[in-house]
Amino acid sequence: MIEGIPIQHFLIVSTIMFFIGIAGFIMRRNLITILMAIELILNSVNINFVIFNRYLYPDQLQGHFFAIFVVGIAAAEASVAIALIINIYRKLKNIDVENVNELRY
Amino acid sequence: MYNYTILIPLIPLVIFLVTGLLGMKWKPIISGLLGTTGLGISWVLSVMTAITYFFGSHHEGAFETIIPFEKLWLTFSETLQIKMGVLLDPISVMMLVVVTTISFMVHIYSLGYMHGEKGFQRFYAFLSLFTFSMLGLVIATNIFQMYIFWELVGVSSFLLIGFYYQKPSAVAASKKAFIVTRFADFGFLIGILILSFITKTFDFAKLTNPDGAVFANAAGMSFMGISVMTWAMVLVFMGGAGKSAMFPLHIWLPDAMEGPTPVSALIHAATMVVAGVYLVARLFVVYHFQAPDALEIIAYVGGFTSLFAAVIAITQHDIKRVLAFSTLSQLGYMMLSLGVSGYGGEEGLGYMASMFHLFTHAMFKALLFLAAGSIIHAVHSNYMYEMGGLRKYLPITHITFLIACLTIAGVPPLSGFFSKDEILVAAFNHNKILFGVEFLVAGLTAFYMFRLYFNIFWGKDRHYHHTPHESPLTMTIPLMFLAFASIFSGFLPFHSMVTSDKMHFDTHLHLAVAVPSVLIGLIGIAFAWLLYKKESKVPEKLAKQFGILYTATYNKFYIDEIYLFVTKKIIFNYISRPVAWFDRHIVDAFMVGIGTVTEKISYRIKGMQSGQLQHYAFMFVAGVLILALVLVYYI
Amino acid sequence: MLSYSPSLGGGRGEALKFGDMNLSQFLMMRHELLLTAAALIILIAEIATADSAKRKLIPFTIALFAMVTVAGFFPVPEGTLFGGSYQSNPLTALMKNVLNIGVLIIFLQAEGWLKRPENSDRISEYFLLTVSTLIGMNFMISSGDFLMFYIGLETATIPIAGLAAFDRIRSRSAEAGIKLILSSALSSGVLLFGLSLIYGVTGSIYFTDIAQTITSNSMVALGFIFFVSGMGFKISLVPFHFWTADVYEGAPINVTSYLSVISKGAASFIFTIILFTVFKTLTEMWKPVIYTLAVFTMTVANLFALRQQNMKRFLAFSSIAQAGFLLLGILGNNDLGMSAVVYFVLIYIFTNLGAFGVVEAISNASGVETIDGYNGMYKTNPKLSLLMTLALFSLAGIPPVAGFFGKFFLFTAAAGSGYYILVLIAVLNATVSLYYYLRVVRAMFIEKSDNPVPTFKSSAYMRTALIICVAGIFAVGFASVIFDTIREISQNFLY
Amino acid sequence: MNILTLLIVVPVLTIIGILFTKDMKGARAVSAFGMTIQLIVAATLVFMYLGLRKAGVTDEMVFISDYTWFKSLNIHYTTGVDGIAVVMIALTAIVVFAGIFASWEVEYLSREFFISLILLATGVFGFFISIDLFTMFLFYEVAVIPMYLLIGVWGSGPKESSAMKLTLMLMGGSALLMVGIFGIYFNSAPNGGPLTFNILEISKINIPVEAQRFFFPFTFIGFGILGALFPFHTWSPDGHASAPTAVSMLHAGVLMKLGGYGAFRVAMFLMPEAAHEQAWIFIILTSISVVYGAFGAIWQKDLKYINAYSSVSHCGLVLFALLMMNETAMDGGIIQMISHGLMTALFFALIGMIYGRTHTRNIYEMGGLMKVIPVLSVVYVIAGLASLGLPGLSGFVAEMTVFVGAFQHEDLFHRIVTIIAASSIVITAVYILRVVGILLFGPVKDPHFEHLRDATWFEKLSMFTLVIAIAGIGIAPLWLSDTILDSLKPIVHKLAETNVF
Repeated sequence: MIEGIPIQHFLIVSTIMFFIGIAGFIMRRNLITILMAIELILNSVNINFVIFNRYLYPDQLQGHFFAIFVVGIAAAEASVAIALIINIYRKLKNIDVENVNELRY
Repeated sequence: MYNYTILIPLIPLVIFLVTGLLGMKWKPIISGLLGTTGLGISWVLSVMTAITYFFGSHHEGAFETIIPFEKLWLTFSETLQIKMGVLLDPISVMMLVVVTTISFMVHIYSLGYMHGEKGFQRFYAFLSLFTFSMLGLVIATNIFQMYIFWELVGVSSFLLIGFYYQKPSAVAASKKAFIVTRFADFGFLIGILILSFITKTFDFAKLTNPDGAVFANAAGMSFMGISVMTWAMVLVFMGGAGKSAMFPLHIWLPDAMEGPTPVSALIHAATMVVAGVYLVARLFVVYHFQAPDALEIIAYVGGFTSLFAAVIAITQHDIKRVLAFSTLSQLGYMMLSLGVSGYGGEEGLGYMASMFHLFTHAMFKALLFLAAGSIIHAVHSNYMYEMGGLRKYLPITHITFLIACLTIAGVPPLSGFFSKDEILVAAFNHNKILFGVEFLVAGLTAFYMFRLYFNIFWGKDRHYHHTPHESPLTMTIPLMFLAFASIFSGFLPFHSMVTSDKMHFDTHLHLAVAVPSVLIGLIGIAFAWLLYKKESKVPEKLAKQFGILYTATYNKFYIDEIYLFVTKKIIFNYISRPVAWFDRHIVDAFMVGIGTVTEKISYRIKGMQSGQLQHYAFMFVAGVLILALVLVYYI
Repeated sequence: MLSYSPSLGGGRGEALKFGDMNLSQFLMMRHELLLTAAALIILIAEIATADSAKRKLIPFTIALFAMVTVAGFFPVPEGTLFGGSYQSNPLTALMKNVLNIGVLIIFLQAEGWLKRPENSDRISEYFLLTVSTLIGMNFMISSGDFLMFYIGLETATIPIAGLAAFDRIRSRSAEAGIKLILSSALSSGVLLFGLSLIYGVTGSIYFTDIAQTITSNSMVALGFIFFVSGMGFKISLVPFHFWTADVYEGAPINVTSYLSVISKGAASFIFTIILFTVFKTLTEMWKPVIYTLAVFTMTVANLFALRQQNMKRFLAFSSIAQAGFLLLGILGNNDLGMSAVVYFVLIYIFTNLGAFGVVEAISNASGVETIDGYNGMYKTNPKLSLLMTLALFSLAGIPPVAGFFGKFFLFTAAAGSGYYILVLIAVLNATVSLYYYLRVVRAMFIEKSDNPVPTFKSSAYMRTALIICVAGIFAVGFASVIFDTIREISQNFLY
Repeated sequence: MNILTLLIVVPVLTIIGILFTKDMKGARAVSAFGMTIQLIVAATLVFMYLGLRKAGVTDEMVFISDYTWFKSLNIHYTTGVDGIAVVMIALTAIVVFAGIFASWEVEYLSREFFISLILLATGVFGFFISIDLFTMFLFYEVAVIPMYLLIGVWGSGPKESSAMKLTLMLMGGSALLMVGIFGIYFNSAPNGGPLTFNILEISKINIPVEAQRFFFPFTFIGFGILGALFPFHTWSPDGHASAPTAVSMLHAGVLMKLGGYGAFRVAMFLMPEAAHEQAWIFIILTSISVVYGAFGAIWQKDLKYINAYSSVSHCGLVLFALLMMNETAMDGGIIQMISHGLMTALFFALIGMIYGRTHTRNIYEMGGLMKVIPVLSVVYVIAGLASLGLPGLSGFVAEMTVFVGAFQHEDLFHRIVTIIAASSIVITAVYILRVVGILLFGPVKDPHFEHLRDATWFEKLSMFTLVIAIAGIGIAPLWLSDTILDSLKPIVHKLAETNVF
C-alpha cells in the first residue's frame, strides 16, 4: 500500500475530476477546451481503474490494462476530434461551439 | 275442405308481383283487368268460404276454429315461432267477405275513375298489394303474423295515399299516416313482446282460450302499480287505435283523403281502418278475462272519439273530410260497443253488434265514398260550397248517395238501423253515460250527413265550367251493388253467426231504445233540411253565433297543430338537432382534440432540440440523474 | 456457457491458456479476420489503381464484400479466445451475418453517391472506414469482457465521425462530425466511469465473473446507470438521443443509414446480451430503468417526428422511436425477448435501408429531401413510391409486411413478462407513428404537385439493393423458419 | 386445397391478375371476373356447409385446416367456419361483388383502386375464416389499412382528414385489441401446457376471472370501435361521407361487421364471466347509440351522413343484441349484421349512383327524382323500407328477432332497455320517410335533373344483387336463422354455464 493515503482520497479526486470534466464540457465554449474536459473525464476513469486494481485486487492487472487501453483510445479519439475541429474552423473561421448549431429542431 | 282459402290472399300477391315487375311494359288497361278478374276470383272464393262455413255443414253449438293451412316462417326459440297460416272463424270469415267485396268493387270502380291516370298500373299493383296484406291480416293465425301484415297494410296505405307523389300535400299526408301508425305500432309491438314474455306463445288458439291457462304466470306481475296484463293489452290497443284512428291518434285519417277516392273508400273507410276493431275483437277473450280495465278504457276512447269526430264533421266543407270524420265517429261506435260487451250469449251483444256494424258500415261507407268519388269526378272539386243541385245531373249517384245517408242515419229498415240499434242497446245495458253520448251522436250523424246531402244535391246549382254528367257504368255498377248491400245486409242473422262465444243467441228489438234513436235521427235530418235544403244565411249566422267554438271545431280543435309542434319543434329542434351538435362538437371534437393536443405538444417541445451541443450534454447528464432517481425510487 | 472463468494474468493461472491457443482456434474470429483482410485488400487496390480508374474500386469492393458476407454464413466453431475476452457462438455469428448483409446493401446504395466527382478520389476511404467500423462492431458483439467491448465500441464509433464529416463541401456534414465525435466521447467517458465503478465492486471485467459476483448495492447501481447512459447514447434512447437527429441530417444519407441501422443494431444487440448475461441477477434493478427509457423514447421521439419536414431527420426520429420499441423486447428478459430483438434488428435493416435507399435515390436524382418535395411522386415514380410505402408500413408495423411481425413479437415478449400497460403505451405510440408515416404516403399518393420529382431510373446497384430490401421486407415476415431459428439459437445461448 | 384457403387465394390471384392489366377496362374486367368466382366459391361453401350439417356433422367448426406457422410461439394458420362465419362470408362475397360493379366507372388510377379494394376484401375473408387469433388480427389490420388510400385518393370532400381520422381511430382500436389478444394468449394455459392462439382450444379452458376482468374491456372496445360503439363511432360519419361508393359499401357493409363478429367470437366467447359482469355498461352504451344514432340521422342534410348515422344506430343494435347473451337475441344480432350489411351497401351504392348524376348529396338540392330516375328511386325506397324494418325485407326479421329475444330476458333492466332500443323503429321511420319525401317525391327541384340517365346495366346488376339478397332473407328467413342458431348453441351454452347472476 501507498503509506498513509487511504483509497477514499483517490476516489474523491477522481470523482471531482469526473464532474469537473462534465462541467467543463457543458460550460466551456471553446471546442478544444471541451476536448480537454473529455480528457479529464477519461483520466478520472483511469485513476479509478488503477486505484481499484491496486488497492482492492492487487493480485491481478485487469484495471491497469484497462487504463492503458483507455489512454490509447482517448488519444485516437482526440486526434479525430481535432481533425474535425480543424474542419469546422475551415468552415466557420472560429471554434466556438455556440456557432455549431446549423442543424437543429 | 278449406285448403283453397290460401288462394284468397295469394292471388292478389301474385298479381302484385306480376304487375309490379312487368306492368310498365303493358297497356295500362291490361293490368287493370287482370287485377279486377283476380280479385273477382278471390271474392268468389271467400263468399264460397263464408257460405260453406256459416250455412254449409249444419253445426250444433259453437262455430269451430279451423286452420286449414299453416307453415313455419321463423323460429325465435322452441316455443316462440312465427307461422304463416290461415285461420277461419266467424270474424275472419266475415272479414274475408268484407275485404274482398269492397276491394272487388273498388277495382271495378277504379277502371273508370282512374282511367287515363298516369301510373294506372302502379295503382292496381298497390291495390293488389293492399288487398293481399289486408287478407293476410284477417286470416292471421298468430299475433305476430298479424303484426307482419299489419305493417304491410300500413306501408301499402302509405304508398296509396302518396299515389300522386308529385303533390306535396299528398306526400306529407302519406308520411304523416305512416309515422303516426308506426308510432302506434310501436305500442303494439311492446304489447306483443310483453304477451310473448308472459305466455311464451303467439298463437291466437292458445291466447284466446277462455281458460286463460297461458296467463298463469302473469298473476301478480305488475309494473308501476298497474297489472302487467293491463299494460300489455292497452299497448296492443294502442296499435289498434292507431290503425282505427281513435282519438288522439286519429289525425292521420282526414289527411289521408289526399289519396285517390277509391283508395279512401277501400282503405280509409271500409277495411284497413277497421283492423283496429278487428284486433280488439280477435283478442276480445283476453281483454275480457285478463284485462277488463283495458276494455273499459277502450269503451271510453271509442265513445269520446265518436262524439268528437261527429262534432268536427258538422263544420267541414271538404266532402271527403266530412266522410272521413264520420268514419272516425262510426269506428268509435264499434270500439265502444266492444268495450261495453260482455262474454257469452246476451252479454256478448256488444261484440256481435260491433261486428255487425263493422259489416254494414263497410258497405254504406264504401258506397258514400265511391259516390263522393263519382261526384268529384263530375265537378272536379271537393268542396260542397262549389256544389249544389246535382240531383238532376247525377241521378244514380244521387239515389245511391241518399240510400247511404239514410242508412248511416239509422232509418229503418236499412241495415244501419239494425247494427246501430244493437250497439245502443249494448251501451244502454252497460253504461248510461256512454249510451247518452252515442244517442247524441246518432242525431249529429244524421244531421251532418244530410247537411252534406242537401248541400250537394239540392240548393241552387253553381255554374260549372262544363256541365256535370253521370259517371260511366264501371263506376255506377259498384254504387248500385253497394246500395243494394247497405239496404239488405241488415237482415243477416249476425246473432247466430258472429258472436263472442261463437254460439247462437236470440236478439229482439228494444223499442225503448230503437224508437228514440230513430226519432233523433229524423230530427237531425229535419234540421239539415231546414238549414240546407234551400240556400240560406242561417248556417253562417249560426257559425257567427258560436264564433270561437266554431273556428276551433273547424280547425279540428288544433290537434294537428299540437302534433306538428311536438314533432317539428320538439323532436327536430330540441332533440335531434342537439344530438347532431353534440356528436359533432363534443364527441367528435374530443377525438380530434386528442390529435391536435399531441400536435401542439410536439411544437412546444421542439426547443429541446436546440442544436447546441452543450444543451445536449446537459440533457444527457439530466437524463442520468433522472435514471438515478428512478432507481432510488424502485430500490 | 463458458467452461471456465478466465481472468487476465491474475493468480488463477488462466494465462497459461495462451499457450494452448493454436491457429485453428483463430478461425473463431472468421468474420473479423475476413473483414480485416478485406480492408487490407482494399488498401492495396487503392494503391494499385490509377487515379483515373478509381471508380472501378466500387464494383470491386462490393464483389469483395459480397464474398465476405457469403463466407460469413459457414458455421463458426464455438468457443472463446484470449482467455475469454473474445467469445464466439451461433448467436454472435448470426448477428455478424445480419450486419454484413446490411452493410452489403449499404455499399450497393452508396454507389451513386460515390460516383460524384467530389468523392472520386476518396472512394476507398469510404469503404475502409466503413469496414473498420464494422470490424469494431464485430469485436464488440463477440466481446467477452468489458475491455474488448469498449475497444470494439470505440473502433466502431470513431471512424463513423470521419464518415459523418465525409462531405467536405457541406458545412452541415462537418457539424455532424464534430457533434458525433464530441458527444460520443462524453458518453463513452460516462460509460467508462460506470465500468470502473463496477470493476471496483466486482474486481473483474469479465462478463462471466461479474455475473457471478455482482450484487445489488448503491455503487453498482450508480455504475450501472452510467453504463446504461453510455449505451443509451449509442442506441440513441431519449434523453441521450439529441445528437441523433442532427448527425443523421448532417451526415451523407449513406452514412446516416449506416448509423441508423448497423451501429444501432450492433449496439442494441450487445446491450441486450450484457443485460441478459452480466446483469441477469439484477433484473429488479434494470427493469424499471429500461421501462422508463422505453416510455420516454417512444413518446418523445414520436412527438418530435410529428412535425419533421426533412426526410432524413424524420427517419432519424422514427428510428429513435423504433429503438424504444426494441426495449420492450429487452424487457421480456428471456429467450423470446432476445430472439425478438435480433429478429427485429434483421427486419429493421431491410425496412429502414429500403426507406433510406429511396430517399438516397431521390436525393441523388433530384436533390429533394423534404416530405413536401415528394408530393405527387406516385405519378412520376410509382415503383419507388410503392417501395417507400412498403418500407413505411413495415416501420409502422402494418401487416402483411415484416415490420408487423417484428413489432408483434417484441410486444409479445414484453406482454409475456406482464408489461401490458407498457405494451398498450407502445401500441398507441405505434398508432401515432402511423400518423407521420402516413403523412409521407399522403404526400406521394394523394397530394398534387406542380413540379413533382421528375421520373428517373436509378442505377443497377441501387435497384439491386432495393430489390433485396423488398424481398427482405416480405420474406422475413412470412418465412417463419427465420424467427424459429433465431429463437432456437438464442435459447441455446441463454440456457 | 381447403375451400376456405381458396377464399383467400382467389382474391390474391385477382390482385396479381390486375397487376398485369393495362387500363381501366382490363382492371375492372379482371376484378369482376375474380369476384364472380369468389361469389361462386362462397355459394359453394354455403351449400357444402348446409350439406354437412344435414349429414349430421355436429362439430363446432368445420372445414378445419391447420398449418403450423411460427412453431416457437405456437402460432398457426388455422381456418375453420361455423354457420355464423359462413353467412358472414356469403355476405362479404355478395357485397364485394356488388361493390365492384358499383365502382365500374372509376377512371382515376383504376388499377390501384381495384387492387386496394380487393386487398381489403381479402383481409375481411381472412378474418372470417381464421380460428387463430394471430392470423385473425393480422387479417383484421390488412382489412383496415387499404381504407386510408381508398378514401384518401379516391374520396371526396375533406378526404385526407377523414381518412386519417378513420385510420387512426381504427388503429387505436386495434391497439386495445392487441393488448387483449396478448392477455388471452398468455392466459390460455392457466394450468401448464403450451400457450395457444387457437380460439377453439382457448374456449375449452377457462381463463382466470381476474384476467378476464382486465382484458375483456380492451378486447370488446377494440372490436367495438370498428363496430361503431358509442362514443367511438365518430370516424364513421366522416369516413363514409368522404369515401368513394364501393368503399362505403364495403366498409359499412362488411368491415364494420368485423367489429360485431369479433366482439362475440373473441371477447365474449373466450371471456364469458367478464362478459356477464361488464355487459351492463356496454348494454347502456349500445342502447344509447341505437337511439342516439337514429336521432342524429334526423338532422342531417347529406345523404351519406344520414346513412352513416343510421349505420351507427343499426350496428349499435348488433352489439346490443349480442350483449343480451341469449340465443334468440344473438341470433337476431347476427341476422342484423347480415341485413344491415346488405341494405347499407345498397344505400351507399344508390347514393353513389345518385351523386354521380346530380353531383350533390344535399337532399335539399334534390327532389322529385322518382319522376326522372324511377329505377334508382324505387330501389332507394326499397332500401329505405328495409332499413325501417318492413316485413318481407331483411331488416324486419333481424329487428324482431333481436327485440323478441332481448325481451325474453328474465331481468327487468334488460327488458326496459329493449323497449328503449325498440323505440328506434319509430325514429328510423321518421328520418327514412323524411329523406324519401324530400329526395324522391314532390316536384323536380332542379331543371337540370330533368334529363338524368337512369340506371345502367352494371348499376342494375349491382343493385339487384343486393335487393334480391335482402328480399330473400326477408321472405324466407328460416334457413338463415336456423343455420345461425345451430352454431350459436355452443357459444350460448358456454356463456350460460358461466352466468354469475
